[in-house]
Amino acid sequence: MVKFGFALNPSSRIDLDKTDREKFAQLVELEPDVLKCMACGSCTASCTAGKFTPTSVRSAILEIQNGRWQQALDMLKGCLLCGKCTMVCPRAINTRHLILAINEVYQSGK
Amino acid sequence: MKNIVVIGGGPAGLEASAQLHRLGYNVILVEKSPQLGGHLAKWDRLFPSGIPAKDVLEKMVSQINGVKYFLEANVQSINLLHKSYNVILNNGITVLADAVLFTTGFDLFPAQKKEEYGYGIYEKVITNADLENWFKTKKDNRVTENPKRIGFVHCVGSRDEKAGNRYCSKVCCATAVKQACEIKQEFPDVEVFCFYMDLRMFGRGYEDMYLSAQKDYGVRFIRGRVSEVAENINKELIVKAEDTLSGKPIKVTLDLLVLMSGMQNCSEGTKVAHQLGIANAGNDGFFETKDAIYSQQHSTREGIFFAGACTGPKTLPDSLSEARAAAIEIHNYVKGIR
Amino acid sequence: MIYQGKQKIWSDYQKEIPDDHYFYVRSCIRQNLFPASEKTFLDITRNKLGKDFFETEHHTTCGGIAYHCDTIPQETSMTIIARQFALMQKYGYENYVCSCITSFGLYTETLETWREFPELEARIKENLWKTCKLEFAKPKYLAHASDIIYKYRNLIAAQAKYKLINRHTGKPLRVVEHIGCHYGKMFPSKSVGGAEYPYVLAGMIEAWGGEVIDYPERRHCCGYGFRQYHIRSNRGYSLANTYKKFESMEPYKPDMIITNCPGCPYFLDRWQYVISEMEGKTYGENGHGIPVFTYEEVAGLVMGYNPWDLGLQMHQIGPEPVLDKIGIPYDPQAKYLL
Amino acid sequence: MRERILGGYDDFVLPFMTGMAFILIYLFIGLIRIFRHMPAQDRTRFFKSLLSPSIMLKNAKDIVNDCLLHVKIFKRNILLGYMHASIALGWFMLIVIGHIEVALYVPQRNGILYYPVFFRYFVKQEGALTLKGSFFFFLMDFFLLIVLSGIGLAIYKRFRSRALGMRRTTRPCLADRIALACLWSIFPLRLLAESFTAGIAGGSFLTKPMHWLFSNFLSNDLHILPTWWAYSIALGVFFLALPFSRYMHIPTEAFLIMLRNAGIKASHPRKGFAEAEIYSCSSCGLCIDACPMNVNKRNLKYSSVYMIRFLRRRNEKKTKAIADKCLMCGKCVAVCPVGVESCNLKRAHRATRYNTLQYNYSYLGNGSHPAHAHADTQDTPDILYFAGCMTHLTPSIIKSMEEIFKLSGSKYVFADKDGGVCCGRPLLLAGKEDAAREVIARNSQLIQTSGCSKVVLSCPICLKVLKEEYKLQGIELLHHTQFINSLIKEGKIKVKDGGESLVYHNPCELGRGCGIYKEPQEILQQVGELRKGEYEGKESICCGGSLGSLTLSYEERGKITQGSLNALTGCNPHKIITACPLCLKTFAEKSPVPVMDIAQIVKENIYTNTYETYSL
Repeated sequence: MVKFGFALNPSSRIDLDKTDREKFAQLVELEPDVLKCMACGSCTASCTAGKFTPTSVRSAILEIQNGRWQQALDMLKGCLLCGKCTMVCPRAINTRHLILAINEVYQSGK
Repeated sequence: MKNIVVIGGGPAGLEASAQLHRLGYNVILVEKSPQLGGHLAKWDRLFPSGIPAKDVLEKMVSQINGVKYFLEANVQSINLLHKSYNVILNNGITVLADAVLFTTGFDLFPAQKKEEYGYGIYEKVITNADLENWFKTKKDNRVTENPKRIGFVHCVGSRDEKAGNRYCSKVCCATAVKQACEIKQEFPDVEVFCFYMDLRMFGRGYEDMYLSAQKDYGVRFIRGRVSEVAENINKELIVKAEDTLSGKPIKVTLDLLVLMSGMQNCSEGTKVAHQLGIANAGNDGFFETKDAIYSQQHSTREGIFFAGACTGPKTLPDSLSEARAAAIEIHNYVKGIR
Repeated sequence: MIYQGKQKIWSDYQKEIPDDHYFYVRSCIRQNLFPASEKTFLDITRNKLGKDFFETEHHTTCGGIAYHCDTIPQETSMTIIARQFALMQKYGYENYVCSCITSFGLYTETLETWREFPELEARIKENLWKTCKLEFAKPKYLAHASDIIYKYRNLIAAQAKYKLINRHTGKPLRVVEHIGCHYGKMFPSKSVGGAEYPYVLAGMIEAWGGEVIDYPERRHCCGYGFRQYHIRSNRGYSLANTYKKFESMEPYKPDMIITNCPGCPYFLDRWQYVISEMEGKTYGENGHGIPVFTYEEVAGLVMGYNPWDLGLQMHQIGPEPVLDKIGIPYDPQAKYLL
Repeated sequence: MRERILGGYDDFVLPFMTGMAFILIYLFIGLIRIFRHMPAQDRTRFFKSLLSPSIMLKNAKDIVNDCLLHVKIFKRNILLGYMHASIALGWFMLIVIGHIEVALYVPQRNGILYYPVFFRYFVKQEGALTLKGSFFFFLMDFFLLIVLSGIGLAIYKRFRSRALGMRRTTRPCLADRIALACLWSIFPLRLLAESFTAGIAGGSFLTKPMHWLFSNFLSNDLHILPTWWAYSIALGVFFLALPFSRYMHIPTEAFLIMLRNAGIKASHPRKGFAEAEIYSCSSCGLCIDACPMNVNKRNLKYSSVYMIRFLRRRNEKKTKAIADKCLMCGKCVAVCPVGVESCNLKRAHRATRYNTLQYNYSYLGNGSHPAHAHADTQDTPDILYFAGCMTHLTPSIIKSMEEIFKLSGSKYVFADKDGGVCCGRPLLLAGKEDAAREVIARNSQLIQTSGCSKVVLSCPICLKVLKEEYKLQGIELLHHTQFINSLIKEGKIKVKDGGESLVYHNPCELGRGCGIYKEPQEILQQVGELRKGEYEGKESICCGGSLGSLTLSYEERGKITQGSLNALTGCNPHKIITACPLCLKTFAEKSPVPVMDIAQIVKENIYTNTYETYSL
C-alpha cells in the first residue's frame, strides 16, 4: 500500500441509528429514573470524585443515550457512591442505583 | 345601540364578541375564512391536559348567540369619521363602529422558508399543524404505519433572525411535548426525539407534561437545533444536529420529522392595520400596544383595541383573558369611563 | 423528493445574468488541474455562441487561497481585487465573470463588505492608488462562469451532439452535482437556486438530458477546505469529508459527478484513488471510481469536442465508462498523445 | 417404679424414631455444610472459641437467656415472652426430667432415645407412692402444664396477635402449618396419653384427675395405645417438617449463638455463617413492625424476614429486590430475638453482584492534603476535623463546628475543607467491598500520617466506618456530639438553656451504628427542654434519607420521612434536633418545625463572652 503519511480521520459524530435500544430498555427496567434527567448538572457540580476526575452522572446518562456506553463507564469509574448527587438532584433521580445499574447492564460487554 | 366591530373569529374574537354582546353592544364579527374558530378549529387536543379543541370551540361558539358575524369577509377599508370608524367589508356591508377590536391572531410561520428542513421537498417532513390535522382526521399519506423514529424540531421560524423572527413563539415547546406524547400513544414502539434549544415550560402543568414525556413516554430530548435534513435512498430523513450537551455532532435517520412552526402576525390583519397606521410599530411584526404592561389591550389610536396573538405569541388561555379584558376596556371607552 | 417543492425554491432564487460582454478572469489552480476547462469555456462562449468574453494576461490571483489559509489579511485580498476591477474598467467592461468559486465567493464577500462599510472601500481605493496608481469601479454585474453556462444551457443543448443518456438502456445518466461551498452558502441570493438546493448545475444536467441525484450529503464540502488539505497532518480530515460524501452517494450508483469549483473535482477525483488505496473501497462500476467532470468539460462533451482535447486524460478516474455510455467516440491510443 | 413392657419397646415409637433419625441426620449434614462453606479462618476461630472459658460461659448464658428464657422477647412483651419461655423451658425440662427418671428407675434403658419420651408407657408404679416418686410426678405435670399454657397462648396469638404486642406477622407456609399443627397437638396428646396411663404408671395433679375424669365414661386402658401412637406420630411428623418450617430455629439457634460469640460474621449471603442465621430465623415477623419502610404498606414484602425466607428458598430475584431496597438502618437487627444480622446478609448479597463492578480510584493519592499542612511542624494540632461529604451539603453544621472549635480554643485542622474524599461506607453499603477497601486504605494512611491524635467527625456514616474498618492506631475517634459533650464537661464551653422544647432524632448510624445515645441527650438537656419522641434510643426510626437503600424511590423515602417526622413531632417540640447531616437535609425538606444539627443548637446557646457568663 502507498504510504500517504496520513489516514482517514475517524468520525466523532454520534449515530443515533446505532444505539442499542434493547440494552437501554434493560437499564430502564432496572432504574427507570434514567429517563428523568433534565441535564441541569447539579450532580456534576457537587460530585466528590468530580473534583479530581471527569465523573459526571449527567454526562454519563447522555453518553448512554447516545450509545457511547464505554465513555459512560469510564466516566463513572471514579465514583465513590457517596450519594451527594442523589441529595442534590432536583428530579429526585436515584443516582447511586443508576450508577450501579449502568455498570451492571453495560460492563464487560455483557 | 353602539356598534363594535371585531376583526377575526378565532378564540379571542369569539370570546370578546360574546362578552361585548352580553354588555349590550351590537357586535359585528368579521371572519375571513368559511368557519369560525381560527387555528383552534384545526387543532385536535390542547396542552397541558389534552382537552379536545372541539369541546372548547363548541363552548365558545355557543356563547355568541346574537352576535352578527360574517364569514369569508374581509375589511376592505377602515377610516375615522368624527369619533367613529367607518368599516367597509368586501361583501358590501358598511358599519359605523364606535370601537374596533383586532383579534386577528397569528399566521403559522411558513415552514418551507427554512429551506434546510426541506418542508415541501422531502415527503416525510410535516409541520405541527399537519400533525394536528392527522391526529384529527388520521388522513395524511406522509404519516405511515409503524414508524421507527420520529423527530420534532422546536423553534422553526422562532428565535431565528435569518427566518425574520427573533422572538420566541411561546407555545411550540409545550405543543411539541404534547404531540411527542400523543405520537407515542399512537405508536408505542416509536423512538421520539425532540430537538430543542431551550425548553420553555412556563405554564402550570407544563413541566409535569415534560417530565411525563421523559418518564412515561421515553421521549429523548436533544439540546441542539437541527441544522439540515436530507433524504436517503429509502426516502427516510437523515437529520443532523449538534448534541450541545456533549458537544458532538449527532445524526439520526427518521421516518417522520415534525417542524414546530412558530407564530407570526397575521398578514391579513396587518393589511387592515396599515390603513389605520397602527401596524407593526414593533420590529417583530406584531402590533404595538399602547404600553407594554398596563395597557395591553389599547392600540396607539383611540377606539382601536387588541386582544390575542396579534400583539405577540400567546397561549389559548392568555388570548381568552385578553379578550375578556378587551371587552371591559372597550366598554369603559365607549361609556367614557377613564 | 417533491420536485415541485424544489422548483418553488428555484423560482425564489433566480438571479439576473446579463447575456453578453464579460470580463473573464481565470482560476489559479484550474489551469494546472483541468487545463482545458477554461479554454473550452472561452471556445464555447466565443466561437460556438458568439459572445464577447474578454480576458487579459495582466490579471492575477484574487488572493483567495492565501486569504482562506490566513496568510494574508482581508485588506490585501481586497486591494488585489480592486486591481482586477481596475483592469476591467480599463478595458471597458462592466460585467465581471470569474472561473473560480473561491474567487466568486471572495468577490461577493468584498462587494458586500464594501456595501456595509463604505469607509473600507475608500481605504482600499487609497491602497490601490498608493500601490498601483490605479482607480477602480465596481462591476455592475458579477457572475461565476458556471452561471454563464447555466444561462446558455439551452443554447448549448440546441447545438449538442450528445445527450447525457445511457445509449444502452435509453435512460438518463445519473449525475451527482457538487457545488463549491463558496458559490452560494455565504450569500444564497447571489446564486442560482439558493444555498440549499442550488440549481446552477442541476439546470445544466436537466437541459442536457441527465438525471440529478440528490443524496444525503449533497451539501457537504468536498473536503478541500484549504488549510485542511495544505497541511499534511490535517489531510486525514480532508479525506474523511470526501469519504463521507462517497459513502452517502454510493447507494444511488451515480454514473458521473459534475462540479463547478476548482478544488472539488480535483479532490473528488484524486481522493477516490486514496480511499481505494487506504480502505480498498471503490464507488464506481467494476472496481473503478466515479468519473468526475467540470461543467465546461461536460458542456464540451455534449457539444462533441474530442475528449482528449478537453483534457480528460488528466483525470485520475478514467472518463471512458461515461464516454461509452453516452456513445462519444474516442481513440484510446491517442489518450496520452499530445 | 419398674419396667412394665419387657424389651422396652413398642411399635408406636417408630414414627418418633423415624422423625428423630431424620432430623439428627439433617442437622449433622447441615453442620458439616456450614463448616465446609465457612472461610478457614472463621472455622479456626470457632474451634478456638470452644477452648476459651469466658466465651463458653457467655455461650451458656446466652443460650439460657435466648433459647430457654427468651429474655429479649420478655422485654418487648411479657405475654409474648412467657409464651416462648413456657414452651421452650417447659419442653426442655420435660426432656431433662425424663432422662433423670430413666436414669433413676430404669438405668438399663439409659441411652435409648425414645425411652425418656415415652417413659410413662414403659413403666408401672408399684407399691406406695414415695416422696421421690411423687416429686417427679409433680415436676412432670408441672412443666407439662407450663408448656400447655404456652401452647394455649400461642393458639390465642394466632387469632389475636395484637394482644401479644405484634401488629403484623408473617404468613406461614405449608410446612409451617404442619409443624405448627404438630406442635400444638404434641403436648395435649402427651397429656391424654399420660392421663390414660396414669392408672398404671402413676401421675400427679394434672394426670391423675384427668385419669379419674376419663374413667367415669371411658375405658381408659383401651385408649392407652392409640394416644401414645398419636403422640409419637405428632412428634415424628413435627421432626420431619422441622427443616422446612420456621421451627428449625429451635435446634439451630444455640449453634448460631456459639458462632456469633466466636466473633464470626457473614461473608456470603447464603453459605456458612449465613446458613446458620437463615435457619435460625423463626419467621416471627417482629422485623415487619420494626421496618421503617413499612409506613408504606406496599413495602411489607421487603422486610428482613422475607429476605431470609427467599434466601432459604434460593429465590434469587426476590432476594435481590429486598437486598437492594433495604435502608440498612439496623432496626430489624436490633429487635430480632434471634439476633440475625440481616443487614450483613444484604450487604453480602449486594457484594455478590456489585463487588465486581469496575472502579478506578488512582486519583485519590493526587495532590496535597490539608491534613498534612502541619504534619512536619511542631505545632501539629491534636484534632483532625472530618466533616464528610454530606456535611458539605449542610454548611450550617460546618460553620457551627468551626465556631465551637474557635470558642473552645481547640486547635484543629479541617481535613476536608475543600470537599475531601468519601469515607468508603457508602461503597461498603452498596456491596462494593474491594472498592471500599481501597478508599479506606488511602484515607487511613492520610489520617494516620497527619499526626493528629483525635478525629472529630460530623457525619455518623463516616464515624461508623472509621471505627469498624479503618484500624487507626492510637487515634481517638469522636462524633461531634461526643466532642461537644466533653467540651461542656471540661468547662471549655458553657451553654445556656435556650428555653425551647426539643426532640432528638437519633440517627441510625450514630445510635444503633455506633452505640452513641448518651452524649446527645446530655447536651440537649442543657440547651433546652428535651422531650421524648415516639421512638427513642435503639428503637428510633430512619429519616428516610439513608444511603443504605439502593432502589427505594424518592416518593417512598418521602413517606418514611413523613412517618418519622410524625413520630417526632407528636410531643409538639419547637425544634427537631439531629446529629447527622443526611437526617438534617432529609428532614429539612418536609418538617413542619425547624430542624437543626446538635452542633447548631449548641452554637446558638453558647456563652460567647465573659460578660454574659458573669451576668447570670
